[in-house]
Amino acid sequence: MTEQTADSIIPAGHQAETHGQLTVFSVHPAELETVVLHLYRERQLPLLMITATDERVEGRGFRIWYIFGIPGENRFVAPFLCLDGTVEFPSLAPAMHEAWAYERRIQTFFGLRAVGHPHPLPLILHENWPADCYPLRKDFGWRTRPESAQGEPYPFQKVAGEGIYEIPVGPVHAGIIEPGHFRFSVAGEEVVHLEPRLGYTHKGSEKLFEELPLPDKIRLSEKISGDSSFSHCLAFCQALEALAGTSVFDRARYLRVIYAELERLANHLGDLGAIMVDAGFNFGGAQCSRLREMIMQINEILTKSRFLRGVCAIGGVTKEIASEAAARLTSDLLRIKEDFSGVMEVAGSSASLLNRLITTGEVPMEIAREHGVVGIAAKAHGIASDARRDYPYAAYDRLFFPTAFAQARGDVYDRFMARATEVPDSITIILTALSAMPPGEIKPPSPSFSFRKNAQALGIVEGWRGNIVYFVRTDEKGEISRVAVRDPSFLNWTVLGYAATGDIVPDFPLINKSFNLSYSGNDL
Amino acid sequence: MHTFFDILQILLIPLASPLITGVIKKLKAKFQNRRGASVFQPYRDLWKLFHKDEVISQDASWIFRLAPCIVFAVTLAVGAIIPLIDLATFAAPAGDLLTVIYISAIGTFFLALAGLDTGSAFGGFGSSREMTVSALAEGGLLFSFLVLALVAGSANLFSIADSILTTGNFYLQPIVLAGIGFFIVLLAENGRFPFDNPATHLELTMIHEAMLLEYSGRRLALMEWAAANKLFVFMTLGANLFFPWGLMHTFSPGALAAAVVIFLLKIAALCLAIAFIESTIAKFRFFRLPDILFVSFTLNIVAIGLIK
Amino acid sequence: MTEFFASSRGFVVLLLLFAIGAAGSLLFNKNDRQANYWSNLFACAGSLWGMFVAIGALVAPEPVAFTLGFSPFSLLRFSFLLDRLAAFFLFVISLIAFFCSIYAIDYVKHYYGKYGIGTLGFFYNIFIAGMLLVASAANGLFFLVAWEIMSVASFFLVIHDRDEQENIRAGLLYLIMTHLGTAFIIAAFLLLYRSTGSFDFSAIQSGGAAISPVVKNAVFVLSLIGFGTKAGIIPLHVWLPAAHPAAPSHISGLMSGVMIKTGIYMMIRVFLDLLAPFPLWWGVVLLIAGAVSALLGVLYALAEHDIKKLLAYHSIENIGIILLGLGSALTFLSLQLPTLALLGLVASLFHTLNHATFKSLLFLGAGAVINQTHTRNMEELGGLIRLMPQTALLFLTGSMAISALPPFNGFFSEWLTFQSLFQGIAATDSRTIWVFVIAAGSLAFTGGLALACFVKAFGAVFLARPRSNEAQHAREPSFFMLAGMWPLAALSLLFGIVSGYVANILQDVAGTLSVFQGFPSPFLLAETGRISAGGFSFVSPPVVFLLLLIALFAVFTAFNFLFFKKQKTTFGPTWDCGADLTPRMEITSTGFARSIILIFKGIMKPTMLKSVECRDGETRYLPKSREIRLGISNIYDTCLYKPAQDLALRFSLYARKMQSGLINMYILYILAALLGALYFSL
Amino acid sequence: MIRLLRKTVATPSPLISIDPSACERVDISVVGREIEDHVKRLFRGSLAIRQVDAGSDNAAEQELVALSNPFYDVERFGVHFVASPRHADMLMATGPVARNMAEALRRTYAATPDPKFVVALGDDAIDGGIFRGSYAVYDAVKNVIPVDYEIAGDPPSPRAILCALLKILETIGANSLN
Repeated sequence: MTEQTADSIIPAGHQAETHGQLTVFSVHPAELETVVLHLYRERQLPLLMITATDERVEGRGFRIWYIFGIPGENRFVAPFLCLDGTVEFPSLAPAMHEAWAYERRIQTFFGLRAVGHPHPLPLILHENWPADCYPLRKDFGWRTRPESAQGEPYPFQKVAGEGIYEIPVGPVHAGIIEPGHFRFSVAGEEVVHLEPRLGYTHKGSEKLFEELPLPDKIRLSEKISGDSSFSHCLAFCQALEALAGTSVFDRARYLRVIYAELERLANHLGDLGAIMVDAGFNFGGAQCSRLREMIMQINEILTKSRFLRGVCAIGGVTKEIASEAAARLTSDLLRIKEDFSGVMEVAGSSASLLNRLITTGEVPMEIAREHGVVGIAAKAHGIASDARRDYPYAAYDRLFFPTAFAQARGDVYDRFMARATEVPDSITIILTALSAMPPGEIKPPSPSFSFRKNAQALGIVEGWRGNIVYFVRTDEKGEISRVAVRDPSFLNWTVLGYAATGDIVPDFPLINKSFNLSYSGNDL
Repeated sequence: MHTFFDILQILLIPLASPLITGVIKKLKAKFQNRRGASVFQPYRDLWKLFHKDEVISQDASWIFRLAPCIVFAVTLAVGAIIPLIDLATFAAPAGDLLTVIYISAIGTFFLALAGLDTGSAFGGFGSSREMTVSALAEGGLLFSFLVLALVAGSANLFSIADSILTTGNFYLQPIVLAGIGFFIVLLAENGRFPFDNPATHLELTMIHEAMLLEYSGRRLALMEWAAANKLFVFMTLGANLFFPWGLMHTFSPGALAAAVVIFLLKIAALCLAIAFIESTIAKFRFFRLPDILFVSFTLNIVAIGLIK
Repeated sequence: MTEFFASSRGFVVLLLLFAIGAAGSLLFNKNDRQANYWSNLFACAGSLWGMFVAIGALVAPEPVAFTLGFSPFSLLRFSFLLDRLAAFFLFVISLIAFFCSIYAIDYVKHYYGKYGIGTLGFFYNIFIAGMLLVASAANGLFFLVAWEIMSVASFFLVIHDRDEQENIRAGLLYLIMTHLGTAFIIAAFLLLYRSTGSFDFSAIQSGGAAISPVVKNAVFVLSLIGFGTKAGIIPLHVWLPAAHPAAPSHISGLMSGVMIKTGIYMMIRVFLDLLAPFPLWWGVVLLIAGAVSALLGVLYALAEHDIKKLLAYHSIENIGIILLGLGSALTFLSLQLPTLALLGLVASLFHTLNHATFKSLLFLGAGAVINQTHTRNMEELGGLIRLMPQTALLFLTGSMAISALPPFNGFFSEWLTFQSLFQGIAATDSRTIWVFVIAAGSLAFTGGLALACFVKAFGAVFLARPRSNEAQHAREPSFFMLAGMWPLAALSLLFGIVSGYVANILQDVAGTLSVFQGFPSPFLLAETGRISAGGFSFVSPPVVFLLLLIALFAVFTAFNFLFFKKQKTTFGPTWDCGADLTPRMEITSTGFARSIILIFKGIMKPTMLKSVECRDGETRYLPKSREIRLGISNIYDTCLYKPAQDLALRFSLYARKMQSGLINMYILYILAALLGALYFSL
Repeated sequence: MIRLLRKTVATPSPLISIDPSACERVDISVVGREIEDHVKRLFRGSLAIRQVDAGSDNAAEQELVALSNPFYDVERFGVHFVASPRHADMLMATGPVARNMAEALRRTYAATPDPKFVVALGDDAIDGGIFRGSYAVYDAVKNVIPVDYEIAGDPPSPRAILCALLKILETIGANSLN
């Protein structure tokens, strides 16, 4: 693949600017829809993120970025909109449903109005926030805690009709999970409508990214979603490396793969167990939670952190896997693989379990596509989107890569199996990486970096839920002025309601668990 | 002597029932390669709950406040009129199969009302599910007893146990079929797998626990205890009516010892069966549950066909 | 003393009381207050007198028979027969009418100034008197007159609340159906007259041997349809859930509590008393009709969210249960098992009495709620237990009784019904055993479903938070309404505790029927007042009552006064997962029962209509509005009445073609009809 | 079924024994009042925990879930997690109390019957951790509801949580731990 493909995308007469993998060019509001929809519909490029930056201090007003990936070429293209002297931008949501939530988010946090948006309600910030509070504007102090406001209660969609009632669940759930609110409208047991409402774990992370010192920024990225600490940090570091022009040592690339796959293993095993527990299949639950704990303990032994925190760093990784540790890891993983296949053999032959999983929580393919689902949810539809192959990072370009999972119903069973097939694949990837890993340095000696000024970069990593995207922009001084984070959950949350509709209430926990989305990563 | 046994019987059910749930939990933990809590854990839980304060919903009426007493009293009353160790008690005048079924229905009735009383959505659908399951379980329950009554020529539980003890072998097939039918109902009525998951934390899937979500402190303790009693009562019914071997006919120390030992063995076997089911299969989808209950009913119909 | 009541003079006084009540209320039509007190006080007095007449007839050694006045026609005689069966029904009617009339004194007040209280009082008295006449008539033609008086009076009562179009429709449906039924009854009596030459019951009974089996069977089918329409047997029930709720609540209580029982009374009278012996299939048909009515009745009740319709469907269910007892009685008689037949008949009579008490109680309770909240829709009620504590307790009593929970009366009559069905399984051969198995299975599921239905009804009306503004401002009903309900609740419990004695009396009542003469009785009334069904089973109601009472008392005392007194109780909002709760988040009565409806979808045919209005043509996500309508489809209209109506229409079109206008054609028709009549009479 | 049983039997017990001496190093601090002895005795054999995520990042939750796996098997100490605060003795709050969660946290506290106590789990819950000062959080659980104990760590490992729980209840005795 060549750079020409990327260049041919840019419409004539536009000045494109390319740094590393990311090509950006400015578009006029009037032609925005044509340009973006050309990329989205004709070129069929996956939309990675829409976000905004506040560059009024530098006299450039607000900018809105529409970031697309070019799979296979490992390049990204981002038309952007400059809003000078206006807080209105044309909404693409009616034509491109994926833009729906992004635009609401921009509207909420930047106070920019998406003109023509069908449902322009605030996202994440609840009615107890003042209406004119836009935290991601530069003139909003990160320590300012706004007064408590009494806004209108959130207008959940009401299903009319006699006998329909609502079940409110959350934010404090009965299980040990993150907080979020689900509003079911039910006809007896059947869910006729489900509306999740999130934002309960909003901690101002994106604002903090702008304010904290660099080491803390990296620590913060590990805490965006605790279960994906390493992947988030890796995505952030990759973006920073692109801005700093740092290259990563070869050995570190392999180590990154190993750690990322260990994280995937732990979470997939945990999820498989949790799905089985929610279906009431206690054997599978206990066995998988045991296997997951084994991975967590391996993590602890290798890196002193069960969540692989403090492992990823700009330019490399901080934790080495010595040869004897590698040997032990190999034997442990082989044992776990064997153990796991034994568990799945039993689970796969349990008629009662399969009956619970198959056809439960189906998402229609069209809805999944139009909402841009990623990761496990997409693989359950047979949509082969995987950043490890589409935008190879670390050492993935040199490693065995399995084919995508090819079920297409998009039900709980498919999401279950998407995980179950990735578990042995991950182990294979780690084993290959361990044997192919070249000797050498793993981390650059000095921690001083200088970032390109007034530039932007993208980091993308296939976390265990789906691809994690970090968009980082620097200001005139080369300081990081904006970090936009897109966890895969942000997209996948939008289809959860459709997955549950038509199913019965007692099956919802199972459906929810089969997605196992991050609240924290969505709320930021 | 009988008075002594009568009093013993009234006390034995509530005193021993937490142990039953403790044993089942222990066995389930073993199936999951865990050590699990002590078999006496339910006693500690109850003891603690009885010493805690209560928070009661403002919307709750006296139904909610009185229901635990009623539900518990009902399990006591049923426990007093079923054959436990010996075959002669003061309770025989009330020990008719219909009486036992309908007295326990009082407990279900008030439990379901209590679930509705606070106006929480969880309590509401908990009640709805409970009533759905128990309404459909009634056919199987009644008919499994009816099979025995037809074999025994009497609907009195004590006469049934007595007569199955002596003539049961002629009718082994129908009794076993009815026994399976009864076991299904036992699982349904007591919120065990595959009907309900007593260990779940997911409020949306709950049946029995959803109705108790609003209870706290001593009323919660009473409700949990009553549930344990009910399980024990059903297990006793299953053990002593369908397999009445070992019941004491006339009092003698030897017979008493044998009766107690055999009874405990039967209960242990039932505990193991429940733990085994809960460890090896998944909970069923809600709308598959009626099918199992109709299976229970049909098994009993077949059993009646075999008798006639 | 008792002889006086149970005599022609006593009976004349009874009729006079109602006549004065009726006439007086017409007279006072201008003054609502006077009309109300006059009509209801006379109804009270008449009902009370009726109870004495009934008791007098019950204790009389011989059936009381007399004739009043003269009739212009030889075939029509105003003859009365107060045997124990009639006396029992007189007693039930009077008992319920008495309490309903007390209740009515305050209940009718909310009609002041809206509708004529005088006409209401007039038809009310006529209605009660009509029922009493139906239960005591001993001549077929006189019976039909009484039957018509009862039906027409109740029709006018149904359409009393005539502002609502729905009530008028319900009344018309009732009128059509009830006359359809009457037509069948007339046909049945004509057939009997043709065979026996008389309309007098005694003559029919004595000439019973002369009736050919074909005619007997025809009479059975005709009267089953005729009386079954009044009783509300499915599928002849369509008028019942429409008409009962339309009437004022005390009328609904009477209609559901006792009027439909007149159908049962006449079935007993005609089948058991007049036509015995009879073939086996009669009993089987009744058993199946009972099984179907019981099970479907409760299922339709579950699907209902109109409280009075729900209760009306439960009447259908309970008629089914009564028919199960009656059907087993007929079956046992055909199988030469009179002892068991007596058991079945006692069960059905006992359930008749019990259903009358708790169903009228429930209707009166529902009336109190509707009076306060002005809605019958349970989706708009809720939380009334705090505002109407007495009504709630009374309704709860009725709910427990109708759900057959011991120690209330419903349990013991269902117990007897079950026993007769069990005996059917145990004591009959392979021809009938499966009918009894079906019947017992239906009754078992009915019991469970009724429990679910009353959890729903009581929960939706009285528990949780009010779902509407009206429900928030309800108050306890006034004195006479409560005074009408409390005794009924007390009777529901009392008839339960002393059911051994009641069953014994009913055994005497049933035993006086000629078919049971000279057979040993199935009951042994021991000193504990227990009831037993042969040697098969027995239960001691006082022991059950005491057992429950002691257990509850012990637990309650121990719980509240002996242990754990130190623990504090605080009150807080319902746990809501950290969000806010609104009444919309309480389970609805439709939602509560939806699972059961879906499980029985083969019968109930549940429907779900979704309508979604999108924002615009492009976005189909997040529509502007959504609406979902849940319901069940009316299979009787689509599968039975609509085709029948079409058939009738087609036939009349055909008949019009026959109306050629040619004289010779008409002569031909007449000739054919004559020939046909000749053929049949020969 | 047979395969399932065979697999169950073949699985070795991974139970981790908790060494009392190792627990000495675990970092818990008493913030509010020390729990009275009779209350402790009550909870010693039976402790019901309601976990409230007040804005955590899901790492602490995963470690709490891990407490129930066959390695840690918290149930053997009579400790279990419950679905409703009405059933709870201990609230285990995690996260720096996001502004949107503060009210729900307060309500959960109010819904829990006495005697109860609150444990703030993890650095974020103790002082806000890295989020301290952010416009969207209240920094610490104790700023919103009274806290009795704090367990440090980011997040504390299951073993540390277990040790801390046992230490809070002072049940470290030879019989319940090996």
